[in-house]
Amino acid sequence: MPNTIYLDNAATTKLKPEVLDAMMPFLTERYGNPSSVHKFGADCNTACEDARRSIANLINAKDNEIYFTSGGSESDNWAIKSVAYAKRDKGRHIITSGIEHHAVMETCEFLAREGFEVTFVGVDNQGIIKLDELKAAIRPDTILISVIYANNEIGTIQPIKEIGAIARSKGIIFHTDAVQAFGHIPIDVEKENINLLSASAHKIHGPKGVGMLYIKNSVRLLPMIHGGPHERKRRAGTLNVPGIVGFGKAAELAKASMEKNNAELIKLRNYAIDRILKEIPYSRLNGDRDRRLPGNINISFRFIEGESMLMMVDMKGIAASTGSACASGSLDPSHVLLAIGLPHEIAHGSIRMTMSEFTTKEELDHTIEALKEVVAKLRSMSPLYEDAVRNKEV
Amino acid sequence: MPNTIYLDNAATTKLKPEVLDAMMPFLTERYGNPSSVHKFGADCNTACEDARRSIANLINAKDNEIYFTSGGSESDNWAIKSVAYAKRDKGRHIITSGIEHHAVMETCEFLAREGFEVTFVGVDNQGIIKLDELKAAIRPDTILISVIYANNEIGTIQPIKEIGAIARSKGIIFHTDAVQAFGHIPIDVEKENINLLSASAHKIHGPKGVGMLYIKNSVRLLPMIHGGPHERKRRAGTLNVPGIVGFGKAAELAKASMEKNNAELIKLRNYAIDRILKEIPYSRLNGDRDRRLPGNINISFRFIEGESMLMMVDMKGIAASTGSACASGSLDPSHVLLAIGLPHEIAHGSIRMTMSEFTTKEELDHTIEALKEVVAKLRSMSPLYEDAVRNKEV
Amino acid sequence: MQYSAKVMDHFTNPRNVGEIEDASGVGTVGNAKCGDIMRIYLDIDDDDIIRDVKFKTFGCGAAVATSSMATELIKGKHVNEALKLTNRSVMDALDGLPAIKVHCSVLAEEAVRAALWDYAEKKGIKIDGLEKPADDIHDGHHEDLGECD
Amino acid sequence: MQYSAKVMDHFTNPRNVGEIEDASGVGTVGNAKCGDIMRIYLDIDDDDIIRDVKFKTFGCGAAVATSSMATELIKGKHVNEALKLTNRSVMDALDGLPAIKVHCSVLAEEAVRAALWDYAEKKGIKIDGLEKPADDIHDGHHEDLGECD
Ligand SMILES: Cc1ncc(COP(=O)(O)O)c(C=O)c1O
Ligand SMILES: Cc1ncc(COP(=O)(O)O)c(C=O)c1O
Repeated sequence: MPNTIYLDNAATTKLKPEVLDAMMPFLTERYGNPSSVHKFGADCNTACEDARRSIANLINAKDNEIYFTSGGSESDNWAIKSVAYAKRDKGRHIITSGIEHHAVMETCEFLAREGFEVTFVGVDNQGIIKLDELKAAIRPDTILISVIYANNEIGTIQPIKEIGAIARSKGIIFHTDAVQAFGHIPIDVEKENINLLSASAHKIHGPKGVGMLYIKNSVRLLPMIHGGPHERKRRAGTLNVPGIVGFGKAAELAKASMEKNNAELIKLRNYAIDRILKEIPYSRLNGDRDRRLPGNINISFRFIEGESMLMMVDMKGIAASTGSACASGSLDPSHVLLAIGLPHEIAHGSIRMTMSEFTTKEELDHTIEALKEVVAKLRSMSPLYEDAVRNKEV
Repeated sequence: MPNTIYLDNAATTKLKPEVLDAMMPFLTERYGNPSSVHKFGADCNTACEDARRSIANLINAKDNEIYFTSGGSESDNWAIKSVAYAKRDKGRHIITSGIEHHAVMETCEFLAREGFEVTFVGVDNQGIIKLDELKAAIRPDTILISVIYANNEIGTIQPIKEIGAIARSKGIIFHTDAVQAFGHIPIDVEKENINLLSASAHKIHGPKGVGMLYIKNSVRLLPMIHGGPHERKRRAGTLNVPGIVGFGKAAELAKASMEKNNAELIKLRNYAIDRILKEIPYSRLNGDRDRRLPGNINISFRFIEGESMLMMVDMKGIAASTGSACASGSLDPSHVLLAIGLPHEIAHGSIRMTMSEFTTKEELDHTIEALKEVVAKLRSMSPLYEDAVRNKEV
Repeated sequence: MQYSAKVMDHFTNPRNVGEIEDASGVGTVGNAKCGDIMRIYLDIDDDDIIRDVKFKTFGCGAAVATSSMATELIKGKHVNEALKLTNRSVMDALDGLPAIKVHCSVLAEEAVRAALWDYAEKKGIKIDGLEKPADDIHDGHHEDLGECD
Repeated sequence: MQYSAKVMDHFTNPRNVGEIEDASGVGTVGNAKCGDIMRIYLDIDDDDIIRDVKFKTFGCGAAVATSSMATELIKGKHVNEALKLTNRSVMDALDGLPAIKVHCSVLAEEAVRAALWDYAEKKGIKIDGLEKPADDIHDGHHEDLGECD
């Protein structure tokens, strides 16, 4: 697929060449199993421990608080289910937000079917969790608070430090799904009172199929995957050495360039948002303009539907994403867009464009021109637009 | 680590160059997320579906019966826990063998703590499960039989077809951990009445961090990892595209060369076993000589301990494995070696050498000479050997 | 989820997009909540032949393609022929649809029938085998239609 | 699990391996069930100086290295000095051990004390601070010693 303008970095990212270079020895000659006694395996073990350190460094954790998993979904499931089962005799109430990723939301819904009680705390129309609602939801039998660090659809950054302080003051375990935040914005698990944190390599130009769960040393967590003595007996399975090494390298690179990249990304993001809102009528920005990930643009266009928008920009070589139901295989549009108060028909008409440090202004300019054409074409085909014109609403 | 004689292929294998070649595009330019609507993602989806087909082909399954996971441990945990929880109202009794991998054994032990009952059926002194004991263990509340296809330590191949027939006749779900068998020996899930089967890519010259669970279409299995709609809503998490593509290629290559490789491997294996037993006194073969994996050699040497043996052969450039407690971080030696009736001290003195199609006769000859030296040296340092000499036992 | 080449063709170059002034019949089905609305305009002559047909659709790729194909299939046909259009025939003509998109073809069938119903009503005739569409809507702002199917 | 360079050195080139005929004292500790047995031979002169020391060990890399290091640490020492040997001092001299291998250093300490006890018994003397070793064994075939620590 040459010449694609890739604006779907929240879905997955391109492996950085330096990351692939770091992985290559472990995809070829250094193929040992880190659990083995022999040097051939031990060498791989050392490489995994180096990666663990780079990852811990990025969030001010200790090396032995990082547990490798297969990705963000596994980490979320592990964190939430293990706390639930470990604490079930103490209480069965879990608090989460209305804008979680499916990996958290469906896990909580599963637990609700298993006899736990789940409170989904709402967000305001800017997509920021309502702290007073959160506080009011806490009960004596609340065992876990799980709130997404930065939302994957609308990019809003949550008041994690405040939530951490609340959880800590009540002695409740605090998990955050930081899959979109890790390596993108600064995180400090100590200062922010985070007990458990999920991350995934493929969102930071690392490889797919590897993630981690940060488990604060004071928290005892049961394994979700039982078996061999890997990961200090907490997560069985032969270590994905190339994946882990790549994750480590990606974390290291993210740390080194985060500040500089973000200054640039925020400029580009705001430029694109301003142009779209100005040049395309009946468009709106979803999610807070400032408390949002540097690379996230999420816009709704009235009267048109997201999947067809995506397909049309795709034909112009632009890869993006939508909160429309049609695109996800479900029938309802994104629960996140509904949570910020969008009516269904506007939620269906959203498009998410997520940038990386490789995104250029030229690409954005090209994309905006494409969007203008596509939106106009789809509106000309839309019965909703026709009605609005007829009713002189537009 | 150049010049290593790698005889630890049951621990993990070298990625075949063809496998890496197949993966490379997906580690570089084709980095899309298969769930995406755009062509850039759809392209990766197609690649994953091709891999699914190659893997299904290897065991006579349908494409849509293959579910990708992060490896054998996850597959084992998923299969066993999901059946247990889905059927818990019908019954809570599980039957497994005494020679399972930790991923099955520890999962069953976890379930035992959760109120399930587990029967561990014994094996004979050749390491083959006792079918009459298995039959006798079946109760009206038995919901699952899980038996390893081929053992990872002593390589013995179990009578899976017979077990499948028993399970079927009683209407009990049958899972097999085929991590060591898949791609190594012929498997036919239909003929063998297998309902669930675990496999892992890195044991067949595929990448680490990817595996699969075969789920027969008639079996309904709950997800273990909840979240997005991946894998027909049964296993959430962004697909590890390069890993899956590599797994598919490795399966394809395994199918093509299995017959030829095995004829060669069996010859080499028997040659090595014969030489060792003849040339090193007080040695014994663990596990049945014929009903064993083509590449597996497992020998116990009396009076000496496995970890020091391993370290010494390692210094001579040979990578192998042991069932000694010291090497595993536990205090008991391999439960598999104990299950076939070895006394502890002899179990501690075992070494496992597992070959691949890349193993040569020269490497084996070199290894046997090294073993002779190392065994002699360690015996000269052994108080057990000293006692045996003094007591004229040797 | 992957679309056939035919679907992609009808999505990329939809046939018969537009409106018909003073149409013989107009039908609108679906609702914005569920993300699909289709509107079909018919121009029918005195011999009950569909001389022209146009559509407008708010919806996904499959919604656009099924609308386009449905209009192609009934254009130039007698209304009795048009009545025989089923979602199956639309899907077949498109070389199939992904499972989760089948409802779009149902919508296309319903849109045609809704437009024919409107034609019958306007003309004050009864067409055999045609019933009043259950969820024919005319403004697309039914936020209270309940669950999507 | 990774061994220090010192451990590797003492494993690769263990010092003082062997037996001493008519030793002044011999101590054997550990058991085969748990995978470690250490035997230490002492040759002690009339001034209670350890003139020579040898060992034999059945066990892992750490077991061999701790035996070797323990013999080095007591060689040429007065028995009262040798008594002061602790598992800690053996570990320190080896630049540490992986957590799961600490018991090997305990075994080495116990082996030295068992050999000293044997010396004291043979000579009919009492050495201050030395007690009868709990699990001194002399044949290494105690299959019934119960759980490994
Ligand atoms: C028989 C058996 N089952 C399960 C596993 C676990 O597989 P993985 O390491 O891919 O999790 C292994 C290998 O480690 C194995 O040999
Ligand atoms: C916020 C969030 N959580 C969890 C996940 C799941 O991560 P993974 O795809 O690595 O399983 C994702 C991405 O898909 C995400 O954006």
